[in-house]
This record gives sequence, structure tokens and C-alpha cells, in this order.
Amino acid sequence: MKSDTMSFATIGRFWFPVLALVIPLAIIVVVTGQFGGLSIQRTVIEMLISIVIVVGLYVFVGNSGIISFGHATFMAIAAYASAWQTCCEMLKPITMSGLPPFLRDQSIPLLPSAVVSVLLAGGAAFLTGLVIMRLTGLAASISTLAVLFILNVVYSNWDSVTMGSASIVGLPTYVTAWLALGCAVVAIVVAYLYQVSAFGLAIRATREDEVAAAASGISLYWSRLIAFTLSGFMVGLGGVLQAHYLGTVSINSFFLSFTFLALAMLIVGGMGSLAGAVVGVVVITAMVDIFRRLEGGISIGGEQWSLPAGTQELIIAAFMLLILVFRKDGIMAGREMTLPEQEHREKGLING
Amino acid sequence: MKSVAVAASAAIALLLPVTSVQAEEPIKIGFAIAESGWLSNYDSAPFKAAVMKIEEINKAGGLLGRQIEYSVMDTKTEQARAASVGAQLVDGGVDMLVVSCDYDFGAPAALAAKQAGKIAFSLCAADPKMGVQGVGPLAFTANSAAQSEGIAIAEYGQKKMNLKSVYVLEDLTIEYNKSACAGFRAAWAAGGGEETILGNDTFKNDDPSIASQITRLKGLATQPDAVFVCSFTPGGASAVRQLRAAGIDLPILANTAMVDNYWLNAVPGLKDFYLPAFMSLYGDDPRPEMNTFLESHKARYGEPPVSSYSVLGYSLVEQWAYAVEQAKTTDSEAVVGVMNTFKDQPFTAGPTSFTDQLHIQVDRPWLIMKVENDSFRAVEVYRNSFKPDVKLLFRVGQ
Amino acid sequence: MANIVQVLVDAIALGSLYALVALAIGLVFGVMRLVNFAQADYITIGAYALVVPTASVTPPLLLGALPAALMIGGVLFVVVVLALLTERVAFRPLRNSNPSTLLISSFAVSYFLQNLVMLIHTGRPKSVGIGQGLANAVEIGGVRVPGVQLLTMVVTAGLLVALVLFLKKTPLGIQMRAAAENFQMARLLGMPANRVIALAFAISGLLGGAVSLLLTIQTGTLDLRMGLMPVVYAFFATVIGGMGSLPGAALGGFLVGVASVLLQTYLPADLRPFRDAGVFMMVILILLVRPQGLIVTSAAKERV
Amino acid sequence: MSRPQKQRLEARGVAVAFGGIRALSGVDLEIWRGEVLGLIGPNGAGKTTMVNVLSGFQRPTSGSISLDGIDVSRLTARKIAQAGVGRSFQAARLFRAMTVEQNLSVAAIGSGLSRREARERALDILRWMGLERKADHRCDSLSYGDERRVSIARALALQPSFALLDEPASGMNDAECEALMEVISELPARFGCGVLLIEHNMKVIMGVCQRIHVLDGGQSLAEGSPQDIQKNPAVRRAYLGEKATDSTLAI
Repeated sequence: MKSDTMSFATIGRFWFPVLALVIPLAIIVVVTGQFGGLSIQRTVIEMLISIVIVVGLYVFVGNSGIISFGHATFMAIAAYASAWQTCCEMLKPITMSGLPPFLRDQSIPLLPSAVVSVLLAGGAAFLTGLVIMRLTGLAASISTLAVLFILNVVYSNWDSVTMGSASIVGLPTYVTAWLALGCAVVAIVVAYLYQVSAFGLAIRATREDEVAAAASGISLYWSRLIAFTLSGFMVGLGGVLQAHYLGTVSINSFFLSFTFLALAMLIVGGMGSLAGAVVGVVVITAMVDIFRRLEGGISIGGEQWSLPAGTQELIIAAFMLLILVFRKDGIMAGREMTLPEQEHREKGLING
Repeated sequence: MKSVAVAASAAIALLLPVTSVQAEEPIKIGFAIAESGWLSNYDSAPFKAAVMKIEEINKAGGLLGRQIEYSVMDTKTEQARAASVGAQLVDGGVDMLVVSCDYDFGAPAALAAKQAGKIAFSLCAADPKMGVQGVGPLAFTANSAAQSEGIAIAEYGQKKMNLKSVYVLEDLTIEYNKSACAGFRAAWAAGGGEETILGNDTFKNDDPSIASQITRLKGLATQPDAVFVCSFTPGGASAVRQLRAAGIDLPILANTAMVDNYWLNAVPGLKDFYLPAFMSLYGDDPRPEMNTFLESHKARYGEPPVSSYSVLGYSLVEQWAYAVEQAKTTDSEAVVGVMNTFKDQPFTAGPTSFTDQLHIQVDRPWLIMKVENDSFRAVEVYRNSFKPDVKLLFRVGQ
Repeated sequence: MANIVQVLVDAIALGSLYALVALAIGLVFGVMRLVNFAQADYITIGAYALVVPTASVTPPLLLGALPAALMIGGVLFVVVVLALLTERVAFRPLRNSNPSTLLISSFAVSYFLQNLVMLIHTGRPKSVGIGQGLANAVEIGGVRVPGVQLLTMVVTAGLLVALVLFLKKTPLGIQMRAAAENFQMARLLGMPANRVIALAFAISGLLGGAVSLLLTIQTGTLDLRMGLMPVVYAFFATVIGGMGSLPGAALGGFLVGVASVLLQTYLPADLRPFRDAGVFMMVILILLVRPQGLIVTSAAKERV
Repeated sequence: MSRPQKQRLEARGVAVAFGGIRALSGVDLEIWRGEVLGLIGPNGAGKTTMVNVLSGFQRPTSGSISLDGIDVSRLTARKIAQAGVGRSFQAARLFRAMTVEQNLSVAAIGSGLSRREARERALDILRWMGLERKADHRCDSLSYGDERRVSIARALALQPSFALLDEPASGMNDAECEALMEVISELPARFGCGVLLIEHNMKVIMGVCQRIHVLDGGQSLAEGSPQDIQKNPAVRRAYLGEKATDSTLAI
């Protein structure tokens, strides 16, 4: 333990699960940036934003084992907050007349506004968690669904502030592939540091066995609340990115179909590990992209050939069912990316 | 990407004098519209009509002597996809981008066009934000503002049907209905006084039952002369069926989204149902140009349009092509400059006006239609005199 | 006075509808811990079975063209077969998974079915004019009760009685109750698990078919998402009623239906748009006070 | 006795009823720091229920629990654990997807340590129990015997003032039992804690316990030194019925 080389190896081993995810993503960004068309570049940005969101979702769902249907709520809160601060100075006083004057009559610089939005999402997650983290199991899941519906009803009808169910259009679009990659890396690093921290260990224990965790002095409520809040911050960041990638914010894009897709990504990859969250996003994004192209039509030997529109959704749903049936812990089955030596150690093939 | 080169027959092409190198380059129109997902039902009819107009132009020698090519990409009724395909089409060098019928799903694509300095034209968004104050000075929509629908039917009810009082049932699910209701209330109050709106109630399009709304309506001390339902199918059809089933036989006024016969099965024998429409699909439109359009559509596709929104797509291409011809270029700034001077310019969809502030129609005449013998029938063309101001158009303080 | 009675009728009618859906969800949850979101699509597909599957906006009637008895039988049959099919293909292989996995799988099934309907019928709403006569209002003691409301209440009452009789009097019903209480124990005691679970799905299909018909008669329209809101409400109903408890599910269904109507009726106009938020907040509040729902079954308890 | 009040975990008049069944009625029991108390009794005597009550997983229908003189009857299981009552379970209940070291660290974190300190304590305990080579093994790859030993180690990682061990030796072979007995006997000295040991294996009980408490049918039957209990006729009857013989209860 004393020598420097030893500690270098230790550090390497510690960071390997993160590097094994981050480096391939960076390579994808570089390669598509150099050789890919606009369409594939946009797909990559969307994928990276999804990684921020799904990794954020994973911080709570993966570590606690409780399915949350409510995380789109915090994305929406952050996205709207960012829109209020940065969007459409000309239209704002007219269409969002209910905003407080300091927001209504001016724009706030991008960085502070993004920070505030993310903080707001985390704060909202904390307050929501204070109430519903008292519940366990299905009751907690169903309550997160109720939270999603409540936010949807409120934001769809709070016309003077959210423009109701209409899109807010014209947010500055500053999200590039590099920015999205940067945020995805931050999300992955944060999620990793969290899961190996004392808090992360504690909540994973509650996921494995609530009773044994309580007997070990672990608070179910607090450890879940911390995870819920942290993941609220992270999906909030995802919400801000999405808003400033599309340039529009609309409450209906933070509802059931989005929630389903995000959960599908997490579950296909395997909700038990960070690697699962990332791999799930990559796999589903690739599948969606491929089948969307097939639906759009390709030519084979001069023949136009295309799948009927809507096939892609059927295939995603069927794929998810197959994963659930035949590999119910997802592609990564709860494992992180590990060096072979480390894996053998965990399996008990190497002692010491 | 479906890239369909629509070239006229070789014979015609050969006869055309080739005036410049530029003339050989076709003009490109991109369509970032929904071919799948729920919005595809609204986009497909006007899209087909737009294609028909493009073909007509090409057959007649093209635009500025150049043929028009078009390409379509599917937004899948997703905002992210709309932004992507919008960007891709613009990147592919289109001269004008046609976007979805709905503001929420059209805007992301329109923004991509805006960034490239290209015109974005929505097939039938009824929201003035698809214009200068929302997407920007290069965005237009071929439709009238939703408020105008409410205004037209309110005025028509008061002036032509002699209705003295009304009750408003508002579907809160989408903004379009809220805008139509706002227009209706403003025009009705202007014409007959606030107090003749005997009540307002709300429902959601997917509510399985509006029983409590009906109970409230029936519990009014004085019954109104009519009920205004601002909604869309299926919820709107369901509401009308439930109103009639509860024995409420008052005239029902509605907004344009409830036009066309396809939902009338839900309320067999429906009577006393009125709304403002773009045109009649049933051959009884008093305006001959509409019937010509109907016949051309039948000739081209073997069937009449599925929806009367269709004519908006046709007229969209017509309006843009006209402006391009006047400007003698497809350059966006120049074309917009021409379009902004339209003042009751006669197009197939009706007289059309744009200004540098407003890229949506607020007083284009409507065809009032009513339901009779399980079909919509044209009654008369009506043009509203009450014009929505900016506050009403953006529903400030509503 | 008549007004209050009318409000109560509205409330109970809507509550009945939700109770029917909640019962279907509760029954399946009882035997396999599955909160079946695909119930929404059972309802939708049942209704779509009334018309010929085509992309046409005005499709000709299929089952809807049959005489009433055959039409009802046909719709119920279609939904029961669908429910059994989803059980066999999607849910049976997952039988021993935890409730969260099962819930997610039902989301996937639902997403699949919804997109399948969209592919076949397109996303455009359609209309069917069945049961027009039934929809008309009937005057009872000064209160005009719309026929559909009356029908919903009668059907719910009838199905409730039938279900109770079935669960109390028949051997299979008794086994089903035992399974809901403690599935492992019931299995050890020789309960035929496959049959009981299939039966629960069949009954949920039957209830789903009934709701399809009631909804279609009420609204006259077909829409991809027509089953969604009733199922979301029923979802919350089964949870606040007490997961695994059938009386709880029915009670929860009535509660959310009644709450929804009362909020719609008595909220001031400005707040009425937020009606649903009120109902969902009530759900969270009830859960905070009674995390296991109003009627606690032994199945819901977790032991050390 | 003259030992100070402060150093004991005490149950007074504890009764527990599930529905109509009385699992415990009026049981008094105390564990002192520094001793190993055996809790024995036939199946269904209420031993595990007693451990559940003492560790806060089962609220007594009546009666009270006090820790070092302070009433803890109303505290949650987690609070009691943090107050210094560690326990193991009949089924090991390890966090199966986590490594051995992480399992111990969870309990150390539960007692208020940082991640780094927790790891040190975990490795310390593992080293002491001769398990340090397994520290990085995932628990779902452990042998049965190791599982049981890790579950004890985890209870100790809480650094409890009282450790409640529910049948730690069940399923172990003789050699493993010997090793376990050694560990348990050393606990009081090494951790300064009191130990409550439920065990069916009388060899283990007689080998490590200073005192033994016997439950039968939810009631206290006897308490005393191993020798006293062995001779106690009531205990013999409870275990063996009327025809009890000396040899069957011999070590």
C-alpha cells in the first residue's frame, strides 16, 4: 500500500468502471463529428442527453430499486425554469404575464439560469421526496406517478406562467455534442462517486434487503430521500439540456410516453448498475435510429423498401419484453464494467 | 428520406426555353411533417393537397421557370424528431420548409428553418405564435387564428341566428380550444354583453363522462339559447353525444376542429349543430374555386380530401409561389417582404392578409356549416367584423 | 334537492365505471402481484373490435353491426382472448418477478398494443353509433338519469354481485381468494396456479370488455387513449383501496369517481381545471395516512 | 446483583400477540455487557420473536425494552441499531449483490462512520475472523458457512454494545462450529459487548454461555448457569417430554 505504483493501480481500478463508459462515448462523439452526417450527429447529441437523464433516473431507481414514474416532473420543472429565465424576451411579457417582473421583463445569462434551474429541480425533488419517501414499494411507485400527473395538470393549466399546454418556443439552442458529452461525463462521474460513497452503499443495502439494512442502522427514508434529491438535480440538468437543444419546452413532452422510453432504456440496460443505464441508452437509441431509417425507406438494388410507420415502437416494446423475460436484470445484469481480474475476484476465483 | 423528383413530362421540359444556368436548378420545398403518430391525421390531408399544387405549378412550367422538387421527412409526432428533421431538410438546401399542422410540433422544425434564414410555413397551426412574435419573422401559417373561429361563430349566432344567450363548455386539453373559446367569449360579450354568457364550464378531452358539467348546465335558473362547445374529436363528439342524450336540444355551436362528417356516427340524427369551416367537402360550397379544388383532388387522388383542412395545404403552396413570382427570387427576405404586403389577396382558401406583425389570418371569411341528415351542409359564407387585438390573440390575462 | 340527487347520481355512475376497472386490476394483482397497465388497451381494443380494422376514418361496423346480444358476446370474447393472450405470452414467463418488474412489463405490453392499434386503425379518432337508444335520459323521481349512467350502475352492481357469488360459492373462486391472500401457500395446498391466474385474467378481460361497451355507448367515439384515464384512475383506486383487496378496489374506484365529480361540481370556476390534481393529491394523502390502503389484506403486509 | 444499571439491555414484562396467538407473554430478560447469554427453547417458543422485540422489529403488545436504563420501546429498528443493538438473522439476509467488505461497511456506516473509516473497521473485523481474503467477493458467490460468518461479522461491524445472534451455527459442520464458538467467546472481551445467542446446537450453547434463559410457549421457563439449566427438570420436560433422560441433554 505504500508504493506509488500500487496506488496508481488502485486509482486505475477505482476509476475503471467510469473510464470504460466515458472513453467509448468520447470516441463516438469524435468519430461522428468527423465522419457522420447531420442526422447521425443529432442522434448522438440526443443520446448523450438521454444518458444524463437516464443516469439521473438510475441514481434513484437503480440504487433504491423503486421504480419512479415521476422523474419527468423534475425535468419539466428545470426546463420550464430555464425557459422563464432565458426565452423569448419579446414575447414573454405577453404570453407569460404571470411571471414575477424580474423574470418577465429581462433574460438571465445562460450559465446562472441553468444552475438555478437545476437547483430548482433538485429542490422540488427534495420537497416531493420529503412526503413520498415515507412510502415503500408499490405505494411509493404509484405516488411518483401521481406526482407526474399532478405536475402535468398544474403546468397544463397555469396559463399565465407556463403558457398552458402550448410549447414555449425560442429558447437559445446552445447544446453541442461536446457540451452534451461533458454533461454526460459529469452525470456518470457523479453517479459513480455517489454509488461508492457511504450514502450510495447505504441505499444499495436497502435495495437488497430493507430489513437487514434497518438492522444495520441504515435509514430507509433518509437514504432514499438523498438519492431522490440527487437524481432530481441530475434529471433537472437533463431537462435544461433538452430544452436548450430543441429550443422548445412543452409539458406534454414530459409525460407518459417519455417516462416509458426512459424507463425502457434503464431496464433494457439493467437498472442494477451505472453501466446498465448507459448501455441501455446506447442500445435503445441505436435501435430507434435504425428502425426509424428503415421506416423512412432505404433502397436495396434500386427498390424502395420501407417498414410501415409505427413499426419502430412495436419493436422497442417487444424488445423490452424479451429482455424482461430472458434477461430480467438487463443487458449488464447489475454489473459494472470491470477488469477481468476484478471480476474474478468478485466471483471468488482469485483469493486475496 | 423520400426524395421524389417531380418532373413534368419530358416533352414540356424540352419546350421550355432555358434562360439561365440557375433555371436548371430545381426549387426545393421540404416537408417536416408527421407521417406517423396522432398528428399524421392532421398533416396528411393538407400535405396531399400541397403536393397537388406543386404538381400543378410544375405542369404549368414551374416557378420562375424552374421545377419544384420536394422532400418529406417524418417527425413521428415527436418534438425532438421535428427539430432534427427540420435541421436535416434545411441542411439539404430547401428554399422553404413546410411544417406540421400543430404549433407545438411545427415550431421545433420552424426554428431550424429560422436559424438557416429560411421561411417556415405551417400547414394549419391556428396559433399566432407561429409567426413574428413566436418563432420569428420568417414563420407563417396557412390557417386562421383559433380566436377567429370563435369570433365568427359567436357573431353569426347573434346576428344571423338571433341567439340572445349562451353557455360555454371549454375543453382544456389543448391550447387551440382555449383560444377559440377566448375569441368566442370576447366577441359574444362585445355583441351582447358579458351577462348573456350564462356560464362557463370546463372538461378534458379524455374525460369518460361530462355528467357533472351537464348537471350544472341543466341546473341553471334560465336556460341559454345555445351552447358553445370548443373542443375536438374524440372528446368533442363525446360531449355532443352526452349533451343530446341528456335531452339538451339547444343549438350547439362549435369550432372548426369538429368539422367533417367522420364523427357524426357518434351522434346519429344530430340537428342544430353549427360551426365555421374552411370549405365544404360535399359539393355544396357556394364558392366555385372550392368546388374546382375538390374536383382536382378527386381527379388526382381518386377521392375527395379526408378533411377540409386540405385546402390550407394547397393554398400554402399557392401563396408562397405567388410571392416568389412577385419577388422574382426564392430569397427568404424578399419573399417575406412580398408576403407581408398581402392585403385580402385572393387565394383559394380565401382572401389572405399578412403584415410585418401578423402572419396568421384573423378575419378570413368562414363557411358556416350545419349538420343535417347526418352530414354537414354549407349554409353561407360569413366574415367576422370583430377583430382580435394582440391581447386576445396571445390571450393575455385570459 | 333534485340537483344534489343528480350530482350524487353522476358521482356514483362515474365511480361505478372506475370500480369496474379497479376490480379488474385488483383481481389480477391479487393472484400475481401484477399491476396491469395493459388493462387500458383491453378496453381500447374491445371498443375497436366494433369496427372493421382499416385505416379509414369512417370504417364500417364489424361486431357493432351484430344484434345486441351477439355484439356484447363478441366484444367480451375478443377482450377475454386478448387478456389471456397477454397473460400467456408476456406475463406468465415473468410470474416470479417482483412487482416493479411486472408493472414495467405491463407498460411494455400496453405500449405495444397501443402502437399496434395505431398501425392498424391509424391514430385518428373514429365514431360508432351503437346503443343510441340506451344513451337517452330516463326520468326517475324528478331526476333525469342518462341511460348510460343507469346502465353503468346496473352493470356494475350486477357484475359485483356475480363476482362476489363466484368468489364465495365456487371452488375456483375460493381458490382465487386463497391465492390473493397467500399465493405460495395456496399453491402448496394444491391450487392449480395456471388455471387460477388465467381465470383472473379472463375475468379482467370480461370486465374490460364491459367497460369498452359502456364507454362506447356513452361517448360514441373510439380513440387510442380511451382506456387510459379510466385505468389511471383505477390504478390509484386499487392502491388507496388496498392492494390485493377486492372490496378495497371497488371502494377505491367509487372514491376516486365520486371525488372527481364532486371537485368538478363544487370547485370554483378558476380552480376547476386543476380538478385532477386534487384527486391525485388525495391519493397521496390517503397513502401517507394508510400506506397499505384503506382495506389492509395480509398480502400487503411485509414481515421480518 | 451489584453491576451498574447502565450496562444492560433489558426486557420487562414483554408480551406479543399476533391476532389471537400469543407469541410471548410477560417475559423478563436482561443481557449484561461482557456476558454471553444463551436463549433456548423448543421450536415455537418465541425466541426469534424475542430477538425481534429487542431489536425493534416487533413492537411489544405490552411491556418495555430499555437499553442502558433508557426506554427504547418506541424506537424504530434503525434507531435501536444505531443505539448499539446489532443483530443477525436466521436466514443470513446478506446484501447479495454487494461484496463482503461492503456488507460490513454498510453496518459501520449505519453506526455513523465515514466510508473510509467503515472500510477500515470492516477489514479489521474480517481479519480478526479470518475472512480478509474474501473481502472483495460478492456475497452471492459465498459458501454457506461463509455466508453465516459474514452475517455475524456484519452485526459486529455496527460496533454494538449488544449483539443478538439468531442461530449463527445452523447448518455448520463441527469444525466450523468450533471456530464459531471461539469467535463468540471472544466477543465480549474484544468488543466490550453483551451477546444474546439463540442456538439449537447445545454444544455451542453450553460451550460459550455464562447464563442461559429458557423460553417455552412464549413464557420464561428458567434462567441460570449452564449447569443449572442442564439439571432443571422443567427444562427437560419442555424439551424431551416426560421420558427425559440425562444423556440426551448432555454436552
